[in-house]
Amino acid sequence: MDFTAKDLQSLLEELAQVMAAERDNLCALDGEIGDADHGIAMEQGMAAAASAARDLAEDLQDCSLQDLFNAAAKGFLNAVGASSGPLYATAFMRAGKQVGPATSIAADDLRFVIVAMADGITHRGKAETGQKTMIDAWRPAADIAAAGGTSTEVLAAAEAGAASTRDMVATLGRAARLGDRSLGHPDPGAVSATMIIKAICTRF
Amino acid sequence: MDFTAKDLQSLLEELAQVMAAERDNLCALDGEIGDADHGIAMEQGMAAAASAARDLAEDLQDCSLQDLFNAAAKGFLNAVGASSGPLYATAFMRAGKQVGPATSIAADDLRFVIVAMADGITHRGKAETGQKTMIDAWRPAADIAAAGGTSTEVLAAAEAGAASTRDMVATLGRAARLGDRSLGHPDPGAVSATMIIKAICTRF
Amino acid sequence: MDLTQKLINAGEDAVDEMLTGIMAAHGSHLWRPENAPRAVIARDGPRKGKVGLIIGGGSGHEPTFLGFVGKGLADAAAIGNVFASPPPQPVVDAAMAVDGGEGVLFMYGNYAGDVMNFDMAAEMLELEGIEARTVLTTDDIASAPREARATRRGVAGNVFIFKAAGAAADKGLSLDEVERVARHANDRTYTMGVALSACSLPHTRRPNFQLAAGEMEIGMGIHGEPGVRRGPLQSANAVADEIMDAILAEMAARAGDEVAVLVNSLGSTPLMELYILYARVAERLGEAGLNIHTSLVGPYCTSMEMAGASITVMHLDSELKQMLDHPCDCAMFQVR
Amino acid sequence: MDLTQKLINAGEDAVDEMLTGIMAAHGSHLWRPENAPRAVIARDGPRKGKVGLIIGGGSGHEPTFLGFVGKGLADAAAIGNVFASPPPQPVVDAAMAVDGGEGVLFMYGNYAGDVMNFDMAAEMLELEGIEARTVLTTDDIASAPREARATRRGVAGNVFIFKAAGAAADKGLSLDEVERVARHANDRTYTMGVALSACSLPHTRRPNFQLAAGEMEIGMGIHGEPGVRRGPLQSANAVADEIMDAILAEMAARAGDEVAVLVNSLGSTPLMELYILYARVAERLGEAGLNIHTSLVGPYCTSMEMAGASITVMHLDSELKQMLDHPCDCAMFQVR
Ligand SMILES: Nc1ncnc2c1ncn2[C@@H]1O[C@H](COP(=O)(O)OP(=O)(O)O)[C@@H](O)[C@H]1O
Ligand SMILES: Nc1ncnc2c1ncn2[C@@H]1O[C@H](COP(=O)(O)OP(=O)(O)O)[C@@H](O)[C@H]1O
Ligand SMILES: [Mg+2]
Ligand SMILES: [Mg+2]
Ligand SMILES: [Mg+2]
Ligand SMILES: [Mg+2]
Repeated sequence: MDFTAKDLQSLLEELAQVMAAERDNLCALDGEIGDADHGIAMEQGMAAAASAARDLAEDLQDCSLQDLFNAAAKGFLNAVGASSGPLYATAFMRAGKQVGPATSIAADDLRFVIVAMADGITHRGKAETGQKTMIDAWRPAADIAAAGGTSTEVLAAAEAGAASTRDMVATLGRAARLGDRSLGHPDPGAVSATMIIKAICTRF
Repeated sequence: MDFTAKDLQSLLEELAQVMAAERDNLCALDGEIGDADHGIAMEQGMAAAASAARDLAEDLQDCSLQDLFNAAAKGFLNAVGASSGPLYATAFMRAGKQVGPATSIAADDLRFVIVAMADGITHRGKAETGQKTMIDAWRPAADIAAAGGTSTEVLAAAEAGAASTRDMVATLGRAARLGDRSLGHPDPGAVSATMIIKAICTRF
Repeated sequence: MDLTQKLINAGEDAVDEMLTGIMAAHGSHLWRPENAPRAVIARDGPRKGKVGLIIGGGSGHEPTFLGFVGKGLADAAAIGNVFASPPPQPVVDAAMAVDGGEGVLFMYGNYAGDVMNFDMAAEMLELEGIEARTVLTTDDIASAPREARATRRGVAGNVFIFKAAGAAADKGLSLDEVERVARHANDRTYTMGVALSACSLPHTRRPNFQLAAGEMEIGMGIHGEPGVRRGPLQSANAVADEIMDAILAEMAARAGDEVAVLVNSLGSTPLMELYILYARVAERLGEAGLNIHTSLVGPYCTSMEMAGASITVMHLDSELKQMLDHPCDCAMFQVR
Repeated sequence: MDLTQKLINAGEDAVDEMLTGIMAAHGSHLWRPENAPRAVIARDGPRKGKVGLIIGGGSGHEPTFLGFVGKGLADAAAIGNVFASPPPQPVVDAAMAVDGGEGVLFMYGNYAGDVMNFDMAAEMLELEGIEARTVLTTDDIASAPREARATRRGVAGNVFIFKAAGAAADKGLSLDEVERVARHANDRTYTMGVALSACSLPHTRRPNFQLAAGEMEIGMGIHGEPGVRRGPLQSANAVADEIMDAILAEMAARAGDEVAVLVNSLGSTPLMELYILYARVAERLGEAGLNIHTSLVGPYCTSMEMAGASITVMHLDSELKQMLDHPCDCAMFQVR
């Protein structure tokens, strides 16, 4: 099965919907240890990403997956800023680089999209696992994906990683100033990351 | 029975206590139709009046009732300002004029103190009955007092007057801008007035 | 019921401790006569041959009143307890301190308590041979119908009205003329506000009225006195429109006329919301063909921590424009 | 749960509508390049041969940041969504608009998001041949121990730190020198705050944290990030003492040294409470033998309608004093 430019568009539309639906939950999670806006950033970012991709596809016949990922990156970044903006913009750009100027890839290659996105986030944010950030979902998912795990295993790794942030003391990002007070609350970025990984995993 | 300078001091001390105890209730009443501070004004005013009288009595052997009333007037006014300040300062000054430089009066002459206080309040505030002010308690009480009613009758008139303010539309003071919305709430100044009248009435 | 969240010490000390802080922070602008701690006087401004302008009223409206004391604006402010007129004595103290031999003008919002206390002060000053006149501010158009303008409350429009009178006095005009300018300024100033939450007195720390979530009080007074009606909380644009409709109708200005605008926070409404309101106000004034000469946006006349905002428009003419543009240098307000 | 009481239109339009209002009210101080609505530029100030100072960050802290744009202070501000760093583009737009050929300095509070976005902007500007350096503000002493000063948050001390850097740039100093002054100013600025209530984002209109009545959060961030601990609400003097103890201990000043002081409202804490705090702060500084050269009291760096206050002390030396005294003329802040 192939993953086409159309499929990427529909993936982005789905992410926009998911984030809109989860906005208030993500904000509430961010309120516990951060500044209560993560849901808004993800909603606006994914909406802008989807709409940038839609606009591009309308303008440009046969646009490549890379073109779409780059448009999504720019759309997300410019709509949002915040921490999520640079992190997901870089993730999308790396995903674009990964898939290159093709108009479709084998669906199974989506595992490398996950790896590329995780690498982009690490590049931009310099986070390591255990610091209570979205990388605690992305990195284990990427590791399993790179090692050839099934999409079910990839998603399970992301979910376990996100869940494990509950017991971490944050050392990066806004929550890092909390010390022990960040214990007991999952990282909102890790939670939204699992939603993105889940949407990708249903496609391979 | 006589009403002496000592009795006036104890009357003022009692009023200070009553107003302190009723402060929050009077503030709540004022909150409904005014600015929620009437209890504070009455508490501070009566405390200052009592303390000014106390100070004077300590300084001046054999001070007259008029001296004490004047000291109370000044103390109340300077501590409070607001609407209550000028009204009760004028009331106390008129009471002082009424009793004159005597060190005691016949207790029954307290009825004329009530009349003088009511007149002072009318002089300063130009209120007529029916406008939903403290004068709706003071005027009927003064009328009965002037006509020779018993202290029980005087107090009953004050209480009936204060109660009647509930059904009045305010036309003077802060509440005057409310129109019909002042209906259903008693006037805080009329309520505190009955407390003063009651304290005087127990003394004749 | 829970006490409201305030950073104070004892409630009864709040006003005096605030004044201690203000004098410590603004000693270069303000001083207090010995034995008159509630009379706050401008260091620069009062002088021989100049009419003295004395403003005042209850505390809790900061920067109104004492923030507007300074060269080019008020010579002094008399400070009352929270939401309570000052007694006559600090008014007298202030007048004695600033009298320049040409008489003094009292200006304050039209409230029964203030009128009684300032009038007593004027009587006391007469005995001292100082002529004191009074101009009440009555800019709150929600507080009485147009026919009863003289009974209206004075609210945030104070800042423009005081400013005009202060400039007139600073320019050396006579008491007659300063009074005329003050009345003229008041006649052409229109304010209306909405409240979104209560405030609380430091003594009681109880909300001074109850307002349910999702409701607002239209025409709320600056002491938490109930307004003209309660209704569901509207959008910023709808609120601005309702207020501007009322103001524009009364003001009856002609296209090309100039105005001064104040979008004022009652306390806890932040700049973000004020500027959102301002955007709509400017749009409405533009549609009416009116030109904005002066804009103020911020907390100018507050009710401590009350949420809400008011909009003031002063209908300028060349004289008022000149008065607003006249420089002033106050503790909390400057025009250059 | 009830929505919070805000005077806004649609939550997602709040920032842009606020900017519309600000541009309408302050058009004589500020402009925006066409197609760069989130880059706010000083009309007077940017010029050839001068280092450009660009500040910025999330919205919701007004008058921080854009209120400090103007001659003698910042040349431009890049405006983010509420509590969200601006993306790189408006930072780039601002830098292109103010570049005077001597490079630009970015200054903003130390938050992960801001660092990533401004760093991306710096990379983009490199391609345009514009050198961009960065000085992060880290004045919030409650946000990390002294040894980890570089990881601390930037909060209300911004106003003094930006002011010093803006003066250095306005005096025509080189990029090296402006950067040095900025770092020096940051090194000597200490802030700590308490929160007494939550604020809420315009989008969600839900309190962004829960704080029970009678409690306060010590060391609260200006985005509602939890502070160092929660405790019972104390008196103003006790709060001022706790903060001043911490600041004085870190500052290690000598008797006779001079300081600048800011008592800042996080939003809904009114002037009355700020001046009560100020009275105690001045007392404590006096006891330590320190002289107050500059005082600011008011809402300078807010979290929308959050209740609470912060105290900032800048430990002056002759250079910093000169920089704070240098005139500036911004939309919402002036020094003459
Ligand atoms: N350096 C980083 N690397 C990876 N993820 C990060 C980093 N810093 C922050 N994050 C993630 O960003 C999330 C917060 O995003 P968001 O609320 O949108 O931004 P902000 O913190 O600017 O308000 C955190 O929950 C965390 O997962
Ligand atoms: N002109 C007046 N004559 C008589 N009583 C008045 C007048 N104006 C106001 N009052 C009384 O004053 C009371 C309010 O007093 P207070 O709350 O202390 O003053 P303020 O209105 O200045 O806050 C009212 O309830 C009313 O009874
Ligand atoms: Mg966040
Ligand atoms: Mg009252
Ligand atoms: Mg009052
Ligand atoms: Mg944020």
